[in-house]
Amino acid sequence: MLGLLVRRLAFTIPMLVVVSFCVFSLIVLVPGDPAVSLAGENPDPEQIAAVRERLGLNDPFLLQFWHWFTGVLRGDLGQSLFSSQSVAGAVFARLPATLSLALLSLTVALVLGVAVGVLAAMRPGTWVDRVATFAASLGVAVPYFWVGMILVLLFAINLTIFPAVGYTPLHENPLQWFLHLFLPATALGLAPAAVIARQTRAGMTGVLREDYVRTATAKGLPPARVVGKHALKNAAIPVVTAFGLEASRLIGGTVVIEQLFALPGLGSLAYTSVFARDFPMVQGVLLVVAALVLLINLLVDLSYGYFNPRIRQS
Amino acid sequence: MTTTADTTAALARTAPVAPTRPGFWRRFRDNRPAFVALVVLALLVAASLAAPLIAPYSPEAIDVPRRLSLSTPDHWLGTDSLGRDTLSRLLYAGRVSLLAAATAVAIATVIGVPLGLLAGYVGGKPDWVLGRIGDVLMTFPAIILAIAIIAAMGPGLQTAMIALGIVYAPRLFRVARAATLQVRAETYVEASISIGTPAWKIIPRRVLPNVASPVLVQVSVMLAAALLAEAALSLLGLGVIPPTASWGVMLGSGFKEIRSTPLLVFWPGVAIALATLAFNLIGDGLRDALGRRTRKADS
Amino acid sequence: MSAPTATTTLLAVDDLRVEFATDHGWSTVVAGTSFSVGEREIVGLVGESGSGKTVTGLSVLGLLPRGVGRVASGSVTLGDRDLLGLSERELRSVRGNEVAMVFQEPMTSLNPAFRVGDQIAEAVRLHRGVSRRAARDRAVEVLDLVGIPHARRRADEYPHEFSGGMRQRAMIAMAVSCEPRLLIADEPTTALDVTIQAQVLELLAGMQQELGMSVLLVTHDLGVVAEVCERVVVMYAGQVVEQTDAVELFDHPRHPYTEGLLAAMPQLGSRGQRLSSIPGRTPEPWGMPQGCRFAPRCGYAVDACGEPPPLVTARSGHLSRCHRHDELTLRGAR
Amino acid sequence: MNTAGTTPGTGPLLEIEDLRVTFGSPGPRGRGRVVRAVDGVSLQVGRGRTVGLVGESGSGKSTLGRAALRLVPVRSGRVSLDGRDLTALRGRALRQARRDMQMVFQDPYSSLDPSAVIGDSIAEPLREHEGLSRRDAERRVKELLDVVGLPAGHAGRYPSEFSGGQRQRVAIARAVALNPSLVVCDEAVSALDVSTQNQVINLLEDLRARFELSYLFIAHDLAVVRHIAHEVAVMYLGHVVETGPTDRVYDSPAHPYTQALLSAIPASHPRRAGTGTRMLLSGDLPDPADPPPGCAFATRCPYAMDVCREAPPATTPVDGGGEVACHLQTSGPTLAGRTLDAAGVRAERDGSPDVVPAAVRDAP
Repeated sequence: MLGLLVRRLAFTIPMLVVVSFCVFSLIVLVPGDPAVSLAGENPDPEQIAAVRERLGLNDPFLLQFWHWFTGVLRGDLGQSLFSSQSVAGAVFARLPATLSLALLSLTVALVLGVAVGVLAAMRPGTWVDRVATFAASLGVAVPYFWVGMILVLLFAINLTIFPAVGYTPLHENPLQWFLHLFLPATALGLAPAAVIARQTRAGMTGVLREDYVRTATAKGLPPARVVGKHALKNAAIPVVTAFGLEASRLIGGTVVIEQLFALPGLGSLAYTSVFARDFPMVQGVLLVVAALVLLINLLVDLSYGYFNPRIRQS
Repeated sequence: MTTTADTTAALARTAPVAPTRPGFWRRFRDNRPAFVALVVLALLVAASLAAPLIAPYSPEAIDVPRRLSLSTPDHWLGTDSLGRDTLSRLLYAGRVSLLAAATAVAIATVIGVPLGLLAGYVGGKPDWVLGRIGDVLMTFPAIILAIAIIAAMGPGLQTAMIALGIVYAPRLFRVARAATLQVRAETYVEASISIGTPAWKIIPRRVLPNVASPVLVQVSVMLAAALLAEAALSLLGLGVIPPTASWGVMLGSGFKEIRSTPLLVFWPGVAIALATLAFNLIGDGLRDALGRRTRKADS
Repeated sequence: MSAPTATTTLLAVDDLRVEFATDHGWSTVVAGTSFSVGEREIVGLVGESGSGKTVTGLSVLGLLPRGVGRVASGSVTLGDRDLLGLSERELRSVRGNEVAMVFQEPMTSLNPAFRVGDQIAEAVRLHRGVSRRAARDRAVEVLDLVGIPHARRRADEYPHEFSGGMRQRAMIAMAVSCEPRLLIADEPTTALDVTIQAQVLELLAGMQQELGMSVLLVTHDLGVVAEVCERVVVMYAGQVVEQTDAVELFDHPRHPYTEGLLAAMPQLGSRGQRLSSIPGRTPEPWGMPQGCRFAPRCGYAVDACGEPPPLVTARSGHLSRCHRHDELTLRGAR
Repeated sequence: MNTAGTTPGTGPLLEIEDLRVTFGSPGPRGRGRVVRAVDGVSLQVGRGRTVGLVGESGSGKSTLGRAALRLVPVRSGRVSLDGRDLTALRGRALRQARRDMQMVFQDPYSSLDPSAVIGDSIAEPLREHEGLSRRDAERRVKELLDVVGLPAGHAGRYPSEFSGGQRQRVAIARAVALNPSLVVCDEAVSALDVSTQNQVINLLEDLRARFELSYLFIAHDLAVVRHIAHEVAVMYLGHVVETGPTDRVYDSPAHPYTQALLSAIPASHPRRAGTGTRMLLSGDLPDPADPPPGCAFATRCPYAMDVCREAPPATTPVDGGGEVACHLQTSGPTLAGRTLDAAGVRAERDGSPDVVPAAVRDAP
């Protein structure tokens, strides 16, 4: 297992460097002189020159990257163009809300998805299966932001059970934390739950036809043991793969959901920075998000080692 | 019984062949959800295309006195905050949204599929390089990468679609590459090589037809995802720019009035859900209908 | 040859009908199969692909794939209990305990995610209710019994660390771990190389001797039958067409299909001769001939063969499903 | 391109010299696995002859067949067809050389493109090498279907509509379409039921006579090989351990492995079961990435001597034709060049590895 970890890290760390480079290069994509567009409305040449100086745009590109990257290694993501905030400070202030939202909705997705998928796979062709399959099709299709809006309408406006907007940190008031996150996490988690349910059902249906499942049944094991032990562990790999992809998509979805529910997270930071064209801030958010996705991929890869001894040992 | 072999050729000639499997279209049509989805999608597309003919009002005709009205004989689905007819806007928005999704997926297909075929068939260094580029692009959640590209190049429908196309290309690349790898390992490809057929003929004739089904399924599912992404971007004000209507734009402006007129977010949401559901169900239907016939198990 | 020895019957399959879901609805793939396996007897169940032999073997323990195959009628009796009438719970106490199975594909029949020893111990714990440690010791013991070297160490390995032959040995070890009365082996050597096949057949026969169990050996290979079986049941197109003891079958087949199979057996014969074969192919379950199911491929077919023939006693202890069993003189094995 | 001394029309059709094929790479710091699939094999196939290549899975026989057709990369050694060095050919020249050598694959379910009608598959070599028009190709396809005993009208059907035996006939039609001189049959009948198998073998025999084909017939079924092959080569762990005329090899095997293979064939009658000598081999094939240092078979050989575990055996001629690579034949003078039976060496039925044959023990 340790060998696997080392091998995966040997892949992840260079990826981080390349990703950093891509994130930084984004500024090159800006058509024309970025300083002109960044210097605000109707800039005069002095303002532009000031921006150029501040951004270090007069240096060669690779040198600029080097300055930025060594800063990143020290934990310095640069300064916001428009406020006195440091990018790192702003990002880490926003991280807890986004992480809370993501973890809560991923939990919803995993628990609900696997449960529904296993249930459907155990009774193929029955009404349980049909209802589950239909619900999953619907869950994949219905836009998560629309679900968010409808949930706000039903539970926050009409029934006023949950707050419609805002956020309370976990350490201040766990109950309020949960209440504020419940609607957005549900909205964000339903579609991944549906995807995971479909993947679980498909994987389990395939595995349940395998010879070794027949062997387990022929040994006299009860169905719960056959499904829960022998089948599930083998069906897990496509499910965790789907989980990893969904986790990445879900982090993307936080941009919209945080906007709808006025949550002070990374997504809304990205949103405001994009509108303000606050490039250092955009770069910082992108880098942290990419690092999060790489971390999830790393965990998913390590879980392969648990589920498949061949991967662990090779 | 004759056990001499001289008659075997003659008998093999008369031997019955397995009953012909129903054709692709029959199999697809027999899949009720997929078929219904295809009909619904066809209606949606037809209605959007015919918007100038069937829409009762111009999508931008403002009628402030009748703003935020509910369903009335004049405005079947009500009006928005500027008094514009919701039904007319939905129809026109459909054109924008569906076309946007189709453009993004077309860009992704044109980039991803040929490269996937190449990487999967040739292997080696090209495969490694393309694969790593894909990995890097996949490190960013689709919508966030799209936002970043839009941040650099400025908002607008065209930028949004190009951004989405680039973001989705590695996903199609992966599907095409994986399918190609699988087909590449099949004996019939080796048979073609052993015949002396060059790779540039094997790829379109032997590989592409057998890779087409997973790619088509992915395209169908991706159309749904692109539709959602366009809506999300437009909702945030990064995609289609008002006053042009797309379903996402309508959701965004409707959400501002959710306390007074919830119907405004209801209709565009239903339209998006219907279209994505249709794309997904068609994808499922394609997968089932295109899937290989499973080999008959022994006895 | 003598009639089958009057051993006590352990397994009796009577008029078994099995149906499978196909593109053409539910099709009958096993149509009224009857045969028996005596105590301490090795019986071969022989047929080509599509004959229904594997399905018959799976039906005994109710292992037909759910929603795909089902037993329509008939009975399967083990000792004095009707297995088809048992509840799922009662059936579980029979599976792996009184009746064990070994399958064709050693590469896929062991669960790749668990250690070999644990997979064997699982069955022991379940049926013997012994401690984890005792079950493990038993697993090592049976692995040793089937000739796996360094059994204690190998028990901790995963299936992918075993070769094909070793996996089949491990499957046999799992099957015999609870000392079953009956072992159903479904093509246990088909996927193996010839030298490994010889090892595994020798092992199966040895285990049968040592544990005094009965074996139902499902195979398409008459050579395997010749090596180890005492009695043979020949199936064609879902029916038993002939049943007798092995030597009698090879010497004096009473069904044209058996004659064809024997003639087509790979021989170490001389080069240049035409190899014989049975023309045509096995009918599909949804396109069975009205009368004798073999008639369209049979060189001896006459008008009477348009009627389905019954399975009758051609000689003492020798059953045949052929209208002409008493008038034809068929060739046995060379 | 005639680099060898042989000229077209004389000498063996296919000549393989000291061929080596490896898979995998040593990797950084030598931690990778290198499988020596074919390890120094020399073999010849004469014109109009059938050479049977037998061995168990992992012996490298399929790889050898593919390497002979340049379908896998050759590490070293030479393959020549009709005097022409195939190992030197690249790209277009290689593709053109392929018209003389074709292959029939094992699995009739995967060797035909499921998305193309069978007529299209059969026409592929015709279009590629003879540039036939659609219409001419269609006519030839019908003729070929007739040759292999399938209805000419079936050209427009998909592979899924055919049985295994019928598909193998289609694959054979494709292989003989260009009238090649060599056809490599890689386990061409082993996926078929026994009665169908015999039909296909008969067809192959007919075609050999009709089109003057030569076959390299790869199989694990020794009975089939005895029927079809003029000469036999036995492979074990990447090496050819014995070659010779079929009758000589089957009647008096000179290599212990050949003997073990033959003795493992199941009896054809219950009365013969358990009679004769059965040499049960212990254990499995060694890891081909880590072969034993001396003779590859030494780990399982009941006659293994010290020398067998140290040095690879040299090849010596055998009485009655062919060659064998076994230390018994070189270190034991009483045995040299004779078969195991003739030398009175018999393994016991339990095949105890401790059995040392008298002939060997007495050798100086």
